[in-house]
Order: sequence, then structure tokens, then C-alpha cells
Amino acid sequence: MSIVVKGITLETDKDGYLTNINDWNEGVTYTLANEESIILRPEHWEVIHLLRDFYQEYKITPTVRVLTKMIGGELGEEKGNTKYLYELFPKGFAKHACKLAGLPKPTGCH
Amino acid sequence: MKFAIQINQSPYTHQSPDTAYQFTLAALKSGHEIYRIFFYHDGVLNGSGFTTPPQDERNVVARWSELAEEYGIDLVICIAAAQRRGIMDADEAERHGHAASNLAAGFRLSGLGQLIEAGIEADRLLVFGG
Amino acid sequence: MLHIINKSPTNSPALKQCLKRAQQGSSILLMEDAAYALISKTEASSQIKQHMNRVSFYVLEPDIKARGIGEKIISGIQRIGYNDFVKLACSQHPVQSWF
Amino acid sequence: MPPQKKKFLFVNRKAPYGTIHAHEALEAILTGAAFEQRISILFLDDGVFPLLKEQNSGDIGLKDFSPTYNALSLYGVENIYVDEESLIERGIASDELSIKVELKTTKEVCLIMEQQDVIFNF
Repeated sequence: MSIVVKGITLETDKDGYLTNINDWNEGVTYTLANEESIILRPEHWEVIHLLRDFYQEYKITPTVRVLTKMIGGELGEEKGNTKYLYELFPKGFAKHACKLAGLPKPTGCH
Repeated sequence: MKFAIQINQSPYTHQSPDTAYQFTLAALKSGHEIYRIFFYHDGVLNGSGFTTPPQDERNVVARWSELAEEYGIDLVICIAAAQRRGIMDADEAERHGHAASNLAAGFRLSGLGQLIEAGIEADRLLVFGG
Repeated sequence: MLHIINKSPTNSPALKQCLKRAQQGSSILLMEDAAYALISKTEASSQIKQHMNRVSFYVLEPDIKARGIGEKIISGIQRIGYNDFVKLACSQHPVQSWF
Repeated sequence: MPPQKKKFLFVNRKAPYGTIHAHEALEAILTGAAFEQRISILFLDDGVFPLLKEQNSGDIGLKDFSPTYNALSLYGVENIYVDEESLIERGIASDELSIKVELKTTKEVCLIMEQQDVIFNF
């Protein structure tokens, strides 16, 4: 499986996650969002950047709980809940948020 | 008493899964409950259904499967550790595009939360490693 | 509490590391290759002797037998089977494994 | 009445990279943190090595998971203990560690172990 971003073909797994997480750029997020029929708004990008920053700093994908706590702290308390996350990413944290952010597929462990 | 058991090592290379098995059997025969056995690290290889030892050696994997069937023990393989080491049930194998699955009968794949939960629910946790 | 060791004392520091942390009144169960620690006139068994007045030592008899060292081990160690191992785990907690 | 919280201790005694134990132990700890028990972590013996700063595993081709220890506080892990003697034996000063920890004497380490409901070993 693969996606084409700005003329460049990038390999993905069967569920659409990037095979090589270093391939990510914003174009990847646009392409994947398009496939999932999500229209990206600034609110999506806030969460995606927060997720990516967390991953860059700690080398892991946060749990939903840690992420919502972080969203609450950094983007405003009214946003720090799973309801807000699901409004932005209807298929949820792993299938939408992590995938669009170009992070590894959660293993189902945390 | 309710026991939870964590097994960190692979069968055949290490004796610890054998000791864990003997402990489990003794506990069950003394009327205790084994709440769950959680396989972690290389311990996930205890659930490899393709394991085929020579006929004059014990079959560690089949022995676990039989124990699960006879006593209804919950044998849980850590899914993240299993993915790293190539242990998959039919769903996982299909999801990752592998030709066959190899999780032995009586085992199930699940998250690390199952280990933590066993620690909460059981009276004792024993770790067999090496 | 109960400490469990399964490593040979000549190949692994596990026994030393365990002895250093075992409190007065705790129990130590030697199993698998840790059974070799009980061979008399060795550094490991003399260390164990030094702790006998404050810690209870047990060994899994099947491991002793399997390794052919039944006649060579120091006295004062309780040789137990798997059933007694279960009883020991019932009576002591928590359990720390040194491997 | 909600069930009483248990005292969980995660004991790390393995060095990183040579085996996967330290890495997978960390995954278990992060999972454990979500269960709202009373969680402590003890770094003992070679288990202090994963905490060294300045790790760079690029050339050996393994993932450097040492930054993940910094996330422990975000996950709500409060008690992070290091056995002081283990550091000394291995020639490590406490300011060479990548995270804030509580140093404990051997005596204190023994007591911490004794006081737990459950100990997880990796």
C-alpha cells in the first residue's frame, strides 16, 4: 500500500499508517485526511502538532488520557476531554489522530 | 488463594516456564485459583503453536493449552511483545498481511493492562524470568 | 517477603544482589540453576551460611535432584517440592524475583 | 466504597540495549500508571543504566527510548527511586541521570520492597 504526496510515493501499511514515520510532512496529513473525508481545520492541526511534539520529545505516543490532559493544559480546559477529541477525529485516537499525525500505530497496549 | 503469574522467558532455552508450569499445577491441585498467566518478553513464545519438539521431550506449548482447557485458565500473551516476535492470532495475521497465524489453542492476545489488572485482582503475583 | 533466585551464583550476581537486600525474617527460595549456590565449600554457600540466622533458605528439591548435587549441599536448607513452594508463596508476600 | 488501591512496585534491574527488558519494562510501567494504583518505580543494580543522559543509539540501530523516562511524571508516576549503592558501584553520579529521582540507601530499598502489595519484575 502507498499514498502519493506531492508526486512522491510513500509506503503505508494496510491500515494506511506510514511504514516509515520519518516520511511524514504536512502533505501526508492532508492526503490521509482526504482519504478519511476529514476536512482539516486549525483545531485539528493544534492536536496533531501537540501529538507530534510529544512524540518527538518522549519517543512514544501518549495515551488518550495523557493527551487530553495535555490538550486541556495547552489548548484550553474546555478542549481537554475525549468528547472534543472524537469530534475532531471521529474514528478515535488511534485510527484517526495518530494516523494523521504520522505516528506509529498504537500497539493496543497502553 | 488467587495467584497471578508472569512469565518472561522463552520455553526450551530457559527452565523458568517449566518451573512456572509445575507451580501452576501444584497450586491448582491444592485448590488455589490461577487468576491469569501473563506472558511477556520472550515468554510470548510459550504461545507459539508451531512449536514442534522431538517426541521424547516435553511439549511446553501443548502443556499450557491442555491446562487452559482442563482448568479454564486465562493465558494472555502481551500483544506488543508478540508482534515484535511474530506470534499472531488469525485476526492479527490478517491485519498485518501474514500468510498464517500461529497462536496456540487456549491463548489469547491482549494488552499489558491485563498484567496490571491481574496484579490488582490476585492475592499474589509471581514472576518467572531469567 | 519472599525472594526467588534462579541463577547460578558463579555466572550471575543475582544471589549477591538478593542477599544484600533480604531483610531479617524474609525467605529466599533457590530454584533452577541457583541450586548450585548450595554446594558446600564454595563462596556462594559460605555467603548463604552467613545469612542463615536471619533469613530462611529453601531450595526446590527437584532442581537439586536433576542436577546431581543432592549429596553435596550444605545443611540447614529446607528442601521443598512444588506443593511447598505454593504454600511458601501463600504465607509470604510480596514476592521479588532475582534473575 | 471503591476498592482500595494497591501498592505496586516496578523493579528495573536490567541495562538498556543489550536486552529488551528495560524497554519493555517501561512499556509496562506506562500502562500501569493508567490504573490509578499507588505506583512506585525502583531502579536497582544494572537497572540504573537506562537513566544515563546522553544516550545515542543511532549507530547500533536500536530505538533510543531513554527520553520516554521523562514522560513518567506526566503519566502520574510519583515515586521514582534509585538505589544509591548501585550508582556508586557503577561509577555514576546522580547528576548524570536524565530524570529527577529520589536516592535511597540499601536499608531504605529493603523497606520499600517489603511495604509493597505487588512487585513486578522484568
